[in-house]
Amino acid sequence: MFQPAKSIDDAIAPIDDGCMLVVPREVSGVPMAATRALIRRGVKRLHLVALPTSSLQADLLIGAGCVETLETSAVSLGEFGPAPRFTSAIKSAEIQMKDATCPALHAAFQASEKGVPFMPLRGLIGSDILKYRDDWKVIDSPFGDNDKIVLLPAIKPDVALIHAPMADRFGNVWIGRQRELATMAHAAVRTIATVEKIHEGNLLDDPTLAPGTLPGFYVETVAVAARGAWPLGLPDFYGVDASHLSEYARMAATTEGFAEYLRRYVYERRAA
Amino acid sequence: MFQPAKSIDDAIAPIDDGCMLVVPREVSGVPMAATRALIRRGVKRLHLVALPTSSLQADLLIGAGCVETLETSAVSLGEFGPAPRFTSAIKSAEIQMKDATCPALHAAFQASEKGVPFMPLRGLIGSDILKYRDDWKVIDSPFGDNDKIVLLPAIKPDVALIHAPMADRFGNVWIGRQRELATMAHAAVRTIATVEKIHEGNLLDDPTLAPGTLPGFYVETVAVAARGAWPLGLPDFYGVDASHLSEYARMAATTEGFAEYLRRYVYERRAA
Amino acid sequence: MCMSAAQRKKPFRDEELLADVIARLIGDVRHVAVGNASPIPATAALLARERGNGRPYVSLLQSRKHNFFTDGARELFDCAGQGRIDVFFLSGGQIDGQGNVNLVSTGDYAHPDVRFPGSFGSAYLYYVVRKIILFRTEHSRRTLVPKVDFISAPGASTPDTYRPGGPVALVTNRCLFSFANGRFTLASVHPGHTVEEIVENTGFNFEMPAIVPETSSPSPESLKLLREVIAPQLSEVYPQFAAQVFGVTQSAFAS
Amino acid sequence: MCMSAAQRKKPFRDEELLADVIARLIGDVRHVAVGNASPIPATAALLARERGNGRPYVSLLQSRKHNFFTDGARELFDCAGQGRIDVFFLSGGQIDGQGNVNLVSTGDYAHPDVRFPGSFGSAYLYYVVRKIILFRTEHSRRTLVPKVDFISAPGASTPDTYRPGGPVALVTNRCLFSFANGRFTLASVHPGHTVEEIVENTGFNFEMPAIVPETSSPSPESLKLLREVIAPQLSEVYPQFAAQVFGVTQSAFAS
Repeated sequence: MFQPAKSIDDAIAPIDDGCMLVVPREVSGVPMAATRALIRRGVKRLHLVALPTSSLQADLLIGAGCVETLETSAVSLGEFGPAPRFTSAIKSAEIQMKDATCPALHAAFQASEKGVPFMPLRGLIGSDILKYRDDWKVIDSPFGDNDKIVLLPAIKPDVALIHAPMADRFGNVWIGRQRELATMAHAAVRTIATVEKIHEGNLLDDPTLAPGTLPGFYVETVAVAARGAWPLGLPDFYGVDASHLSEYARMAATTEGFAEYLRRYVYERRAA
Repeated sequence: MFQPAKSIDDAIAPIDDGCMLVVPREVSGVPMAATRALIRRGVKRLHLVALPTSSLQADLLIGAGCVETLETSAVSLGEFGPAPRFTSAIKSAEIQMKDATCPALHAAFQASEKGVPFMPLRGLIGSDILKYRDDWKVIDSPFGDNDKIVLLPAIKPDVALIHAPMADRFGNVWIGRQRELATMAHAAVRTIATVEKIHEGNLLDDPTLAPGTLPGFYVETVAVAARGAWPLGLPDFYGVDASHLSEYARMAATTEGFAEYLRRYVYERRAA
Repeated sequence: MCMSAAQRKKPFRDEELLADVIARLIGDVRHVAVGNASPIPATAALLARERGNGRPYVSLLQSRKHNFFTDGARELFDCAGQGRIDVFFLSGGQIDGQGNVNLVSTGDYAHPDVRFPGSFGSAYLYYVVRKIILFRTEHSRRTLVPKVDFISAPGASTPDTYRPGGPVALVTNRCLFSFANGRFTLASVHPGHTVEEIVENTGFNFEMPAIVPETSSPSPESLKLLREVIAPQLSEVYPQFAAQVFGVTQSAFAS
Repeated sequence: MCMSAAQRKKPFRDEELLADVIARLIGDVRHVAVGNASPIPATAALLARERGNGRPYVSLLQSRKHNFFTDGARELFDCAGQGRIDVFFLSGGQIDGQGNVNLVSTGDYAHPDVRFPGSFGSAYLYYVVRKIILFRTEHSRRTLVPKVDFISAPGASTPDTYRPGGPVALVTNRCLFSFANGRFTLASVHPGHTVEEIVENTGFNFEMPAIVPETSSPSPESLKLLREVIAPQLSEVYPQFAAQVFGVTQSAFAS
């Protein structure tokens, strides 16, 4: 039977150097505790896909030197300004950037979810994003008359890393409305979830909880990480820690400040 | 503000003769009360799409002469045997049949949901279903090497007709795990829902109910129909009425028996 | 299914034997799914799970309790497309020697002699699920034919077609065929049946070893599991089957 | 945004004027969605809803309370593709006179001078949402340029490209431009600003009527709605904005 991992460190063990890792957008339940554990472990050369955008998580991983390729639609600290390590890494060409647009990433994950090699999408034509993506193809739709449409290749990550309110002892994870977490899990080879707590009983047996549940057969490991999204929020559970994000934005503006942030908040395992 | 319909008859008013109507599979919450109301009203020439299969509902509509074209993957009474009016109508060529396979229908609805003209799907090649569907195209995948794949055109119904456990006064409908009802609603121009009851309060405000809720902006009308799926079941709420389905299978085996069934259970508005 | 005098003497019912045969075919896998109107495969899958202490996952598509899908009716197919469904079951109004299945009609498609319900998910799942177990209780020249009238799903595909999956076996009320390299081979004959009877009642050609073994009977442990543990679980989805085969009655409001 | 001496005398803040202008541009529609980091468009959409007695639906994508989507982060885009989103807002690090927006970088793409966050959903929504309102507070030759360095999303498309939607207006801290036939037209100048100043600070060419009206100021009723009803709603998603503009403080655990 399914067993929760003993620790966050155990849970993230399958995230190998060089693997393709998908993480969710900044408001969907971001596994920040697991991200700090990954940085402490010194993961390298990640092909990081943020579905479809990211904030602190991508910035931290980039700044800590864990990322070789980044595929996303935007990285920003939102109200707290630009993502400084992302911006700096792009300008100094330290990472390879695959610029996308949100629905293209969603569609590429849906392609893997459906087991098809590609997904069509409207828009895109005439955008320079398309110009720089030689992996995206334009065809004439066979259902139209001179009707061009873009085909996006499926994205099949090695690992999806998510954070959610709870999981049960069968590996079922309650994701609520954040259904992109399910799409990520369907598309990925393996899914690793951190959760706020373990739910006693089977989530799928409860008619009101089942609709928001990711079934356990998609889930490789679950580890408990209370306030595991901190300093980001977890929808319906806790909000963002605005003062911490301000502090991050200020510290990460310089290489030295970022190193100090890592020392203080990542390597010393300090949390909220 | 959104107002529930005064009656089932009012709710089904937008279902015009000749329209493309999509209905859900036999275990997903079938609007049987609304189906009987449609038959009483004498709707004609429907292009009925059952996503992806049907049982009593399609058989009744076909037997009552409401259907011109049927697009589905199977019609059967399951344990209660073949669907007699469907079988008879096909053999006498009274309806036009567009045979499909379940995932092809799901994919065609997802195409409309995504606003794309088609969706690719594996399988199908070498099946006679494809041979008889000249609206399905086979292309060489531009991402493969001599890799043939089928493209299915989007299905965009005029109306989706569903039955669900509850709706609120904002038009939000709780569909639970039956997410194909959401896909139907996303794909259709209009959605009409019958529900067991009205939920006081806003379904989207409840974190445990929201994940199973179809948002009101997809919903044209809601009407209350208690035990509205009878004699079929509603998942988590009530099971099928097996003795009634046996009776139906027996009566519908002949034209005369079916006419008597209609008289007794449809025209006289008799319910459970 | 009709019971012969010989069968009546056996300490198990035909359905129990077939479920036991299929449970062994399932083997050690992660996820078995069972589609519409398949009570015996459902019984087999639940039996395999009981024997495996909860492995494999068993998804009965028409069930509420034995259904792990939460992304709607398409999730089975998506999941299969991802390679996450290891075993599925298909039947056919006709099945031919090349493993083609017909769930649509006999005679001319536009003016059929017999119309079956339809292809369900066969034209997809037959291609992408690694192990498809064909199942048809009625073993006759009417059902097992030289060539199906309508190919709902083909037994094999050309190299330019994506096809990681396909048929591995065919279970009937008389015997078990294995399937490989585009042909059926008679693997075992059920107790009370004979090779001659199978040749006589099969419309297609098949391979056959010099000595054809008899299908193993279900063990007392398996029969106990079937009757005491599995049967009550079945009554939610297959009330008539559970009642007829195991004498289990459905609760008024199965949910 | 910096306040000039002239602005200080006005009975409203710049943000209030801009929200009011945008609320009028929204018009009578069914569904307005607001993306990331767009506090003024969010304010405008909520104002339009208050004035319309609950119409239009307003979806703030980063909000829990003002978010009607339940099919995950893709639903906005699917919904827009279905034609169900009537109004959306886009900004740009650069916007040019053809309505092209740049959310990626300036200079050479491989070695940029300035890197912006990225294109978000612009390369899709700009095509399929009927009314796109461009919004950029900073009105300067740095932001409003003759030609963007990177086209995140183009202002117009060739006939063989599916394009039911596109830009209808551009709102800045100095003025309102309308957009039609591939060009901007100066529609009104905000109180305290002049046509000359706009010409001087705009890097692209635009059309201009002989007499350019002044942008209407928000009515006392609108200001009251903004300050008393809308501001508290904003603090969930835009705590800093709500605090700075309206003096509303965030609760410790906004949910």
